[in-house]
Amino acid sequence: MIRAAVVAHPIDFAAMVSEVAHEGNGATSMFLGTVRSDHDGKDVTGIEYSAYEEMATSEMTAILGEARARFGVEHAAIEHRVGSLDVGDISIAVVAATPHRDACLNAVRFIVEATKARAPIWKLEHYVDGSREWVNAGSGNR
Amino acid sequence: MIRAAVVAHPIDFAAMVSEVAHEGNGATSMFLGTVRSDHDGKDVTGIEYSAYEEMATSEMTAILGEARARFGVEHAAIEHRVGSLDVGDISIAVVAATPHRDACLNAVRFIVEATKARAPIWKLEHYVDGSREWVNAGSGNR
Amino acid sequence: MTVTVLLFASYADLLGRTTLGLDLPAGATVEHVLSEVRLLPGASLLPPSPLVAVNRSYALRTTMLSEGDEVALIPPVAGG
Amino acid sequence: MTVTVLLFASYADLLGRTTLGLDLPAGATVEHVLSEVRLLPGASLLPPSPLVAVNRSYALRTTMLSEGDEVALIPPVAGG
Repeated sequence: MIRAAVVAHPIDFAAMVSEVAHEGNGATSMFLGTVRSDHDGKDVTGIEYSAYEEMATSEMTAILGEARARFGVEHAAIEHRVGSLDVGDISIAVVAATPHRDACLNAVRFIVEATKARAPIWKLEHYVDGSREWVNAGSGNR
Repeated sequence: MIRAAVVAHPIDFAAMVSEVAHEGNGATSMFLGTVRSDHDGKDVTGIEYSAYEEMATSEMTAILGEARARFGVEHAAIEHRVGSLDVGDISIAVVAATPHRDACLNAVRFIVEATKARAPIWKLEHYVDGSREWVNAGSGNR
Repeated sequence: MTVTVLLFASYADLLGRTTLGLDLPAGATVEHVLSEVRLLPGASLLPPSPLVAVNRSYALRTTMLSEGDEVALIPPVAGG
Repeated sequence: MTVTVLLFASYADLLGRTTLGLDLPAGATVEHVLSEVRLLPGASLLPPSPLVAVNRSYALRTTMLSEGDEVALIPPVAGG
């Protein structure tokens, strides 16, 4: 199974790990992105994530398909959250399970990087001083 | 915090993710090893893991220290389970959290590979036909 | 023909709207949509070559449009 | 001096035991321990150069031992 979703509720990463479990898999890899308390030296109070949801879902689904073709990953899931997130909240979760470890480690990195590069998702950071700013990918949010 | 342990109970990976959480971290990476239903074409019913526990703990603690030096990882944990595991059970969990994603992705891979290469831990596989065999690292268990 | 233009995030802020209906001549391309959008108040701050998606796939400026297409201007993405 | 030898996994199976006390001359090295272990029944199936740890750190065959040291023969590891 592969599954990609944009969600408006807190991400349950443990459920996603269960979802990719399969008795033929010996390795599971996961990545979580969380809201940090600072960005380029500014104190962050929260992030408002928004997305072009239908396209983000189809783009992430395509990325999972590419991961299957490149790494042989048959069990993978990705969820990206939208809405108002506080510091520490999970914004993205990627999980992949494979028979051996190299494939899932490589696949998770690929899926995370491709999603950050291609999925139409944006974040508006809120700072302690009350200001807000649209974050530009590449401006320190790796 | 860094923490390494050999445990005789089921591994609670969600608790480990909470353990490495810190408001300055924007990225968390995790690896789980699970018992597969087959090994080199033989049907596996379970694995008996054993360890030189004190040395495995100190070797894994040293590996986490090396990950800190190499990748700047301040929050990481590893647990390796011993005893009788069934297919699907988690044998090893590695989690690391860092401000940015590259460090934790690289660190988890390093910690997993170093642990497999250096920690004095062994596995006795039980097969459907009733036979048992000590698994030799490198013989297909990557 | 009619196409729907979607605006998101910083572009929606710049233009003060999230959607826009456009009536275009047959054979119009993404370039035509961009030309129309640039006539809107606030559009001077759009980058020279914004990313565009047609029907939820990234598209070129020369991509031909059809009746009912959904054309989205995609600000620099920042997911993750 | 006395050292404790620990055997694990396949080596414990081969030698039919998990621990062994050895009385060695002062200045003895890991090599001496290996020589003694090779006298045990079943030891012919040990590899020519097994990994050894002294006091929970990997050690060389030339590592000198002290009273009370814990010397472990480490079969090929297979954790993970």
